[in-house]
Formats: sequence, C-alpha cells, structure tokens
Amino acid sequence: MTTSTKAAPPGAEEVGRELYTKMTLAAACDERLRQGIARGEFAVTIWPSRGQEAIAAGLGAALRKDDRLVTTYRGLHDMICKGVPLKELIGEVLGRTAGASRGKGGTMHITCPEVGVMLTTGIVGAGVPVAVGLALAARQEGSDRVAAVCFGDGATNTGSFHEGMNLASTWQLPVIFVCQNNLFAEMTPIAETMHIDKVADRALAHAMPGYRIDGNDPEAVYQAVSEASERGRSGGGPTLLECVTFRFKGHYMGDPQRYMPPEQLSAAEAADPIPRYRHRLIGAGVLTADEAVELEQWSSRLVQEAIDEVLASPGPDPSELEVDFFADMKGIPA
Amino acid sequence: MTTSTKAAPPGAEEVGRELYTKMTLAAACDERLRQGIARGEFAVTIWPSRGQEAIAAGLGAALRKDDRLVTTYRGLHDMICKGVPLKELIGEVLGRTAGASRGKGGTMHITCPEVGVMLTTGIVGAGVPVAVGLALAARQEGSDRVAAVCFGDGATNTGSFHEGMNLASTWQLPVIFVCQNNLFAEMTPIAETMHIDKVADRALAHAMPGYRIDGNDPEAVYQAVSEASERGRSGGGPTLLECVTFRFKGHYMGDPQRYMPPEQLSAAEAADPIPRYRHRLIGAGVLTADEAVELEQWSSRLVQEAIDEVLASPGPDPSELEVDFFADMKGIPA
Amino acid sequence: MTVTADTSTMTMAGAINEALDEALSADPRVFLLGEDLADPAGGVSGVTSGLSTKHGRERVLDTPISEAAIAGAAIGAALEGRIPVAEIMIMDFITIALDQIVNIAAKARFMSSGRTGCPITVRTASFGGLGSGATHSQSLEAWFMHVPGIKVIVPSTPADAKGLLTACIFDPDPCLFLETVALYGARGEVPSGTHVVELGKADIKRPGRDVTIVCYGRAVIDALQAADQLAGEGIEAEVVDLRTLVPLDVETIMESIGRTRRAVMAHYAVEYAGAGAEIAAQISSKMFGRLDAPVRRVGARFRPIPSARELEAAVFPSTERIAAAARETARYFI
Amino acid sequence: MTVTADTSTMTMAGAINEALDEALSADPRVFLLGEDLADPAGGVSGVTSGLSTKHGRERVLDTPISEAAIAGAAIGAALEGRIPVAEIMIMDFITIALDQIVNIAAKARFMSSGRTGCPITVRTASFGGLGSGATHSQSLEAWFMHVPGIKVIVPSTPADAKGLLTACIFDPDPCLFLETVALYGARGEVPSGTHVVELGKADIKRPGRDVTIVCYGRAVIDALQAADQLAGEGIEAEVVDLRTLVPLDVETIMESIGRTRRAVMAHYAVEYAGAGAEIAAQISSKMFGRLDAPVRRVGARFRPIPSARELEAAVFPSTERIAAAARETARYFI
Ligand SMILES: Cc1ncc(C[n+]2csc(CCOP(=O)(O)OP(=O)(O)O)c2C)c(N)n1
Ligand SMILES: Cc1ncc(C[n+]2csc(CCOP(=O)(O)OP(=O)(O)O)c2C)c(N)n1
Ligand SMILES: [Mg+2]
Ligand SMILES: [Mg+2]
Repeated sequence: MTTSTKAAPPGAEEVGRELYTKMTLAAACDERLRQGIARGEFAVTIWPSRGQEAIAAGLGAALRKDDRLVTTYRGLHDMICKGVPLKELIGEVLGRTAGASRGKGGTMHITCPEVGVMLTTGIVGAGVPVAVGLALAARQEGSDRVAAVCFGDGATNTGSFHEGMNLASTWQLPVIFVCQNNLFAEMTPIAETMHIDKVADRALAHAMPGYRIDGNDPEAVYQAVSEASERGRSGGGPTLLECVTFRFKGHYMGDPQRYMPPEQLSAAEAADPIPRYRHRLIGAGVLTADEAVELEQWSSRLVQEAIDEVLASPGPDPSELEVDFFADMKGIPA
Repeated sequence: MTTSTKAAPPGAEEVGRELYTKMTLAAACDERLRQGIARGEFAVTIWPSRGQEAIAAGLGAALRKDDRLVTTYRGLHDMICKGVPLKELIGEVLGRTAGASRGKGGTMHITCPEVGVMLTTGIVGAGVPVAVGLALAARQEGSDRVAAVCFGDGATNTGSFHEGMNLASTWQLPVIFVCQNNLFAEMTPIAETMHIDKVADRALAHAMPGYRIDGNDPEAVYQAVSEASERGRSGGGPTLLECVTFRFKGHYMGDPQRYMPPEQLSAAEAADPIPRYRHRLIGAGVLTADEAVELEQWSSRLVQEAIDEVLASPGPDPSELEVDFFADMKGIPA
Repeated sequence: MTVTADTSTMTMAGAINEALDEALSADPRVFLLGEDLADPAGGVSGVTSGLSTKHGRERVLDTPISEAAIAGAAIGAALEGRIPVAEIMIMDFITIALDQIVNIAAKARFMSSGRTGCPITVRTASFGGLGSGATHSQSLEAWFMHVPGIKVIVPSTPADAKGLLTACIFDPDPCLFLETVALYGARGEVPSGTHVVELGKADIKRPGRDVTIVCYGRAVIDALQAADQLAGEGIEAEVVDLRTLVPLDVETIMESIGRTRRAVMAHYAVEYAGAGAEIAAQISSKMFGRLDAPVRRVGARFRPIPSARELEAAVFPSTERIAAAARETARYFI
Repeated sequence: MTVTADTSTMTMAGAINEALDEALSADPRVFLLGEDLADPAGGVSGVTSGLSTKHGRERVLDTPISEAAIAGAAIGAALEGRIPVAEIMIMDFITIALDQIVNIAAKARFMSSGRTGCPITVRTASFGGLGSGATHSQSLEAWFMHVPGIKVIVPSTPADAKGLLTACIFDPDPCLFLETVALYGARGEVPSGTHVVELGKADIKRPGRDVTIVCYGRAVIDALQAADQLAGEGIEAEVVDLRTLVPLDVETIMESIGRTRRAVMAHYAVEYAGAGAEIAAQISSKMFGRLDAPVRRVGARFRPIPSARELEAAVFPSTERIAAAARETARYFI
C-alpha cells in the first residue's frame, strides 16, 4: 500500500470552513445554471442538486484527491466538491469546447480523471459496478486509495446496485457506496418503490456495514466518509452510507413538482442545510456573518467567471466527431 | 379471493407418505436418466437434482395444484413433485414428441401450465421477476393462489433476484422465493461468491420475512412452505426460504467434481435426505421397511414406463418449426 | 381497418394516451406498468397522464427503477393471459430488460410449443435529438429484429401510433413499440374510437414515380420534407413508411421499387448493421437486375450520440441528407 | 505479424488458453475475471485451465453470477488503465451485461473526449449446436456491430484465435471476442510465442475464381467444406474469413468479389438483420452493376433455436446449405 498523500487532518475549524465553502460553491453553481436556463440564456437542462450539498461537501472534504468518484446526472455538486474545475463542468453542461469532454459527453457524462472523477452516468445504478472495478484497480496497483460512488434512493432498486454491492463485499474492496436519499425517484416517492424503512439495511444482504446518517449535516457526512475510507484503506472492505436529504427543485430544472406534498417541501426547505450549517458555524465562532456573506459572493463570482470563460470558448466543431472515438480508425465505418 | 380448491390438510401420516413418495419418484427419475446417459442410451445432458429431493417434495406437497411454479435446469425434481407427468418431462429431456414442448424447449425450458409449471429457465436468476408477474396476475384475477420460484444459492447474486424480491415486497405479492442452497454454483463454492453467512438474510434488504431451514428435511420444508403460502394467500406478502441442501452428482451429469472436497461430499452423502426420511418414517410407524422398498420399486417402474412411452414416440419433424412460433406468420421471415 | 370515420386532431402523445385509455376500457386484462406512469406525474413525458386517475392504480402501476423486473412482471402476468403494457422509459435502458424480453418473452410460445403465449407490449421511446447524449439517444430496434419471436413497431404519425399500439396490445405475441419523443408533439388527424392498424402493412405516405424512400419513425417526417424539396426539382419521390419491421411488408416495398427502380433507405438508428441493412440487402437481391441505381442508406453516423447540439445534428440524418441521397439515386446513371 | 515461425498443433481452446497465458505473463496489468475461471475448474469448458495456478488467484478472478458486475468491474479497472479480460460464459447471458458494455465501455473514450479509454476484452462463447436450446445457443454479434465504439471479433481457427485474442487484449479499445464452443476441439497449427493478428484484416482461407463466400466463425469451416464439394463440380469458391466485423476489411471483400463477381454471405447467427445484412448491403451497393448474381445469404432460420437435435440442425446453416447457395450463385444467369 502506498501511504496517504494527504496532510494530517485539518482542525475542526478548517474543516468547517472547507465544508461550508464547498456547499456554497455547489449551491451557487446550481443556482446560476437554473437562473440561466429560466431566463433562456442556456438552452439545456440540468437535474438540480440544490438541497443535497452537505453530502457532496462532506464527501469531497473527507476524500483524498487521488480517491475516485463515480456520480450521476444529479452530481454536479459532487463533482464540484471533489475538485472538478468549474469551467470544465459548466462548459460540459453548456456544450462548449471548454467543457470536460468538449461537449461530446454532456451533463450526464462528465469525466475528470485529474481529480478522480472517473465516470458520470445517466443510467440509474450503472455506476455502482464500475466503482467496484476502480477499487479493484487500486488494490491491484497496491494503492490505498478508495472509490466512492454516489447514487439516489431509487438506484438501490436496480440489479446493478446489488450486483456491485455483493461483488465489493465478496472481494472486500475499498468502495464507499453513498446513497443520497432524497426520498423521491423522479416523480415517485420512496414508499412506492421499496418496502424497507432504511436504505442502509440493504447492506445486510451483502454483510456490509451500512449506516443511515443525516445527509443535511456536512460534518456527519464527513465523519462517516472518513471512517468508511479508513476502513477501506486498511483492507476492511466496503461501506454503505445512506445520507438522508432532499432535492428542493424537483427532478429536473422546471419540474412543476405536482407530485410533491407542499408540506413536505416546505418542511424540507426549512431544514435547508446551507443556512443551517452557516448558523452553526457562526454560533461556534468558526465564521462571522460577514465572512459567510463574503464566501457566498466569492462563490457566485467564481461561477460567473467560469460561465464567462465557457461562453467565450467556441462551440464544438463537427471535426470533433473524427477524434477520440477509436484510437485507431482504420476499418471503422464513417 | 376464490377459496382453496384443496381438501383439508391431510394428517401427518398421509403427508409423510406423500413426501416420501415424491422424493423417491424424483430420485428414481434422476437416477434412471443418469444411468441412461452414462450407458450411452441417451445423448443428452442433465443437471442432476439428486440430494435435493426433500425441498421439491415439501414444496410440491404444500402447494395447491393451481399454485404456480417457476424452476430451473436443475428443477426436474421440482416439476415431478408439482405433478408434471413423467412422460412429458422425460420426453422433453430426451427431445421426443412426447415431451412437454415436443422437443422444442429442451430440459432447461419445460412448461406444464396444467399443473402450474409456467416457466423453467436456463438463465440463472431470470425466473425470479417472472414469478412476481405470476403472482400479480393471481391478485388481478382475485385468486388466492401463490407463485413459488426455485433457484440456487448462486442465483441470489444476480440483479434479477434482487429486482424481483424488491418488487414482490413493494407490491406485497404472494410469492414464495425458494432458494435451494446446495453450497455450490457450478464449480465455485458459495464462500467465494458472497460474504454473507445466510442467504436468508438477503430478505432483509427488502423487508421480507426470510428463513433458513433444513432443506434435507421434507417436513421442515413442507411446514415452511405451508406458512409462506398462508401468508401469501391472506395478503401478507412474499417470503424467502433458504433451504440448505447438497447436490451429490455435481453441476452436470458427468461432472468430475475436481473442485469438491471429498470430506464435504461424503459428509453430505451421509446425510442423504432419502434414507434419512425413510428411517424416520419407519421409526414413526408411518411406513414399514417393506412398504418403503415397494414404493421405491413402484417409482422406478413408473419412470421406466414413461421412458418406454417416450422412446416409442417419434422424434420431432422439421415441420414443428412452422408452428407455435408467432400466432400469425404473415410477414414473418422464413 | 378503422371502424369509425370520426377523427379529431391531436398530438402523437395524445394519440398514444387515447390508445392506452381505450384498451384499458375495452378489456379488464389490460394493465400498464412502468416508472412514474401514475398521476400526477402521468409519465415523464405525460403520455400516460390521467390514466391512473380514470382506471385506478391497480391498472396503472408505478414501479421501482427495475427494468428487468418490469419486463419480468409483465411476462409473468402475460403467461397467465393478462395483457400487460410495460414501459421502459428510454430505449437505452432496455439493455437492462433484455434478458427477460429476448430470452423469455420472445421465445415463450416456441419453447413451450404453444402452451403459453406472451402477449406483452413493451412501449419504449427514443430520446434522440434532445441533446441528452450518448446514453439517452439510441434507437436499437435492429437488435429486436434480429431476435425471432418479437414484433417491432415504429409509428410516425399520431393516427398510426394509435392504430398500431392498439394492434400491439391485443396481439397474441410480444411487441416492441418504439415511440419517438421528438414526434410526441406532432399533430395529426386521429380516428376516434377503436382504431386498429394491422401489423405488417407499410403505408405509402406519398406517392411518386422516380425514387422510393423506404423509412420509418422520425425519418418519415424528413423524407416527406425531402420529397417536397425534390418535387421542386422535378423529382417525384415515393415515401414508404414501413411502420412495422417485424412483420415486414416486403410486397409493398418491392412493388414500389418495381415501379421506381430506385431506392433509398432512411432511419435515425445507426446506419451500420441497422434495420436498413436488412432491408437494403433484401431490395438488392430481390430486385437484382431491375434497379437503376444502388440502394443508398441514410442513418445515424457510426458514433456515440454527442450531447452538444451542433455535434448531435451532425450525427443524425436530416431532411437534407435524405434529400441528397434521394437526388443522387434519382439522377444515378450507370 | 507473427514474430516467430515455430508452430505447434493444438485445439482452439488450447490456443485461447495460450493467448491468455502469454498475455498474463507479458503484462502485469492483464487479469481475467468471470465465473468458474480459476482452477481446478479452469472454466466450464476448461479454456482457462491452469491459469490461476500459474498466475495466481489475484490475476484470475472467480466471480459471482453477476454479469453486470463482471462487466462493470472490468470497465472500472480499465478506466484506470488495467487490462481486464472478462468472460461472459455463454453469449445469451450477455444480455445482462449489455448496459455496461454498450452504454459505458463502448462510449467511454468518446464521451470523455479521450480522457479515459476502456481497454476491456469481453470473451464470450456461442454454444449453438449442442442441443442446449433457445437460451444457450444464440450468436448476437450483430447487436455489437450496431453499437459504435466496440470492436467485434470472431475467430475460426486456433491460430487466428490466438492471434486475434492477443490483439484484442492489447487493443486500447473495448473488444468483444466471440468464441464458438463447437470449434473448441478443432485442431490446427498455432505459432508459438507472441502471435498477433491485426484486427480488421480478413483472411482468404481458400482462393477461387467463381464465387466468393464471405463468412466468419463456424461458417468458415462449412464454407471450406462446401468449397471442396463444389470443386468436384467444377466451381471454384473463394472463402473470405472476415475474422473481425468491426473493423471490417471492406477492401479484401470487394477485391475478391471484383474478381468473382458473385457473392454468398454465411454465418451461424440468425440471417434476418444479422451481420450478413450489413455486408450484403455494402456489397450490393459498392459493386452495383458489377455483380453477375444477387448476393445470397445463409444464416440461421428466423426461429428460436430448438433443443432437439433434428430441429436444431434444421435451423442452423450447414455445409449443404452453403454449398447450395454458392452453387446457385455461381450458376446464376440473368
Ligand atoms: C436504468 C434507468 N431507469 C430509468 C431512468 C430514468 N430516471 C432518471 S433519474 C430517475 C430517478 C432516479 O432516482 P434516484 O436514484 O433516487 O436519484 P435522484 O434522481 O433522486 O437523485 C429515473 C427513473 C434512468 N436514467 N435509468
Ligand atoms: C445469468 C447466467 N449466468 C451464468 C450461467 C451459467 N450457469 C448455469 S448454472 C450456474 C450455477 C448456478 O448456481 P446456483 O444458482 O447455486 O444453482 P445450482 O446449479 O447450484 O442449482 C451457472 C453459473 C447461467 N445459466 N446464467
Ligand atoms: Mg432520489
Ligand atoms: Mg447452487
């Protein structure tokens, strides 16, 4: 096993700032993209992560840079918190050459190996077995890095999820299965698609440790991911983390959420993890109210700068189709 | 709900006789087919069920005739105990027109709706979701029949198994998931393909009752299936039964079983469910030793009669290919 | 065979909704299952809107994200004589249900020698053209053509959608019904009341004497526009809408080309090894010596579908590409 | 490009084993995963026999029955630059792994614009001809041809099997390597040591001037026998073994047919919408006006594969059917 490339864990204050910074950055990006779509500035769609930032922040802060991440169409927050440059991310969402894949992938298919984001999937559950392979490669290479994979509550009803969980457990690989349980899969509430109370219990089918945690508390997530990483790095195998949260903006940008009980939405909004954590940090003296405002402004500025850069980059040229398909194009149909 | 078409449950003695009869018949068929293959009489293969008869007998005796069954390539014992006529079954194994599908299906694909056998699959795990649909149809029709599905330990590693389990549980359908855990999947022992101790625990992932039972005790199986059926019929939803057993003859007829620890095989053979149950019935005065011998001879005779009938039936004519494909052949490629 | 002459104008989505509504009303065995089908969602594209409210949630079943189980449950119910209409939301996801559809549904009647049929309809949709990227834009109908035992239907107009879907639902064999999201909003006259379009009948959507454009689905719309353009150039193109790929209306195709002696094959699926390959091969050999030009094919380029709009447009067929192929074919001289 | 002139006689199974063995020796990144691969089983057909003993169980991994996870784990490792060779035991089961192979592996390089490649090899085998019935006998290579991003390879001789498999393993892109169980026992001369057959090069297995039989896999054996028969009738058939379907050696095909002016296309997969449809369509249009006969196709009949031997034989191609098609083609006069 190679040893950790990460410095000693930062103190509680530093962690708090890092978590809050990540949360605001993820929220600012989500908000700005939604604003742009609503205004007709961008003719694209996104699957907003607003509300789920605490999970991404806790995960991104607890993982090392060389740890791997697989996420989904709703994972822009995960990617931002793992360190994907905003320009690459927004560039891909907007389909410009500044994008991570120069517009060929799109929002649902962002890859940024430099920070460990090896795959994003639009197909629910599909990323789970792939994360097992990432962890297998780590073991083969003698690295102690771990592979985290994010997915929703609905994804735990797929066969891929269970096949991946079982394989990771059988081979005792360092995978962290991060279920971002936002209580809905598209328009369908969780109770209509599973009979169990806790997604975390699905770990029992694979003799894997499974924990349900408050996905709106970034420190709880940070703590749980840190423990799971430690377990993984030291050969203790995989962990399932069910992080309970909520998505405030529906399934996709513009979702009228007709299926959403108004009380449920307003109760969730009242528990918005961002003001909640801000309040806690200010109360603990980690942050002043002014600093919090500054951080938020800084986030919005970073996002806007990235958007400006992206929009200044050209749209992709059809010649893109002739490269990065097969390494050798001989005999490949035109 | 329509009411049960089955008479009041037979007394313990009758059940004992029924169970033992079923076991001997299943074993006799398996043995005669293996003998014929070994001798070069039949140029086919089978996946012997010898050793697993107690499960089939308990299941077949506890289910009603109108209850449904889905089983596998290793399920000849299940089918015999559910009432598939020997002639149809052996006819299909041997590929003659006497077979359940006139030779078009083969051993892995036997169907006999008259006794509730709706599907046999050669693809591991594939029958599980189909059983959910059978149970759904029962509910839609207002029938209280249940659907049982048999599969191996290895099948519980498939995505299909979990998707089917989850759906049955979510919809609280009357499905009995019968895992015939023979501790091996082809040449691979169970510990190499799952980390859990008990397959029954996989029910926990779906909030379903799950029980591990002695699959070599036909009465235990009978009891467990009876309870699960009762639960299903009365709207209590599905059940997972893990019946621990062993297959004595390896994966396929002729399997040299190089992977098999000799002590494990001999210990299993020492616990052969057939002599064990015979001994118990004789001890309990349900059967005399002579009657037991007679039953075994009667079973062998039935099997031989069926084989004779099958061999007297013609092999399938190529004209079979022109029928029972699409109901309407217009515009279908030749 | 339209049984009423009344029509009303509606979208293709509306026509599909009407076919489902009428089928649910006509036969109590009909039921729908799939993700997010029930109200208030009424399907991700609103196609099943209102149906659960009208027919009840026992007839319009929301499912977990379990494509294998959706197909399996439909198949199980169909083996019992129910009439399930399963939705696989986006065709790219049908990969997950393929074992069930290909290995069970398509083979059920044949493998059982007619003892069970499998009258399922699988509705699915191609999302190409919306910039959703490579995993949400495929048209995989050629896969199903290659699997003996399932019918393959692709409507291009609201009226055909209603009539063909009705035929599929009540067809005794499995049907894959492929919808095109880019056409959901297209309006047309649709017969009111029961409207059945016989499977296996192509429709000459525009007569012409100079070149035959054989096409289906979205390509029909482009072909008609191309034919308009070409008419201005003095080229009269006949547009043959296949509507069903299995069964295939070979007579109508060959009769048309017998007149025009020139053929273009167009579809939105990838050209290489697509449906058009089979049809072009048949045309070329059946009309050998009677063609005045080689059969040209227009399909998607051999690339994963890129997300950015400019790139996506460069991969898919278009009115221009179809017009160009038809023009070259019409003007070809040996 | 054989780098040594030494050869030895071995079976196709032996040649595949040797290719795997040498690849494992040559590059530490190579590893195998699949069901029952490790010793003592060494694969259900013994193809991987001895490899785990020699290279260790960390390089030859036994997996659970989880085809989606087998493919996913291979993909994840490949994204990290490992070189996985995954086995899907029987091609009919590849349906279960299809989402992973089609939606992730085949698209990885394109969707990431070259930031991740996916150098997996998926070995699978067609079990047709063994009487195993409809779900264990399919040849589905046409599906993969239709998916841009994966190479498709089907060897017909031991030497080609070794050379092509070696090329696949070290190819930077995903490869589907389809083996034919009915050919595992066929013997031939195989170059010792590193032996690579370039992907995309067809091989003229027998020269002839009267008609070209384009074929691959098992059909090559029949075509060669057919050519022998036809030679006795004064017809000299040229047998072009495609070896790879993607990339396709269009030059060699057309060059041959340019000489013979007559072509037959043969394969064991279902004829309708099979690989031969694409190739026949290309031949017909590229050689338009230069063919002396229509292109005839010989493939499996459009039926599920029946189990009984008489019926199975009536569905698959044969030397006789190929000879008949070649004879008719050679003797065709307009
Ligand atoms: C296999 C598959 N089935 C269906 C879909 C359509 N779909 C996209 S997102 C989604 C809901 C996913 O719910 P969940 O896993 O809870 O994630 P969330 O969107 O809530 O983050 C569905 C059904 C899909 N993308 N993939
Ligand atoms: C999906 C799938 N993968 C692989 C196989 C090959 N195969 C046939 S039987 C078998 C082992 C099944 O083990 P288990 O489920 O325990 O049943 P058993 O044979 O022990 O009764 C395997 C891997 C298959 N038929 N289907
Ligand atoms: Mg969710
Ligand atoms: Mg087993």
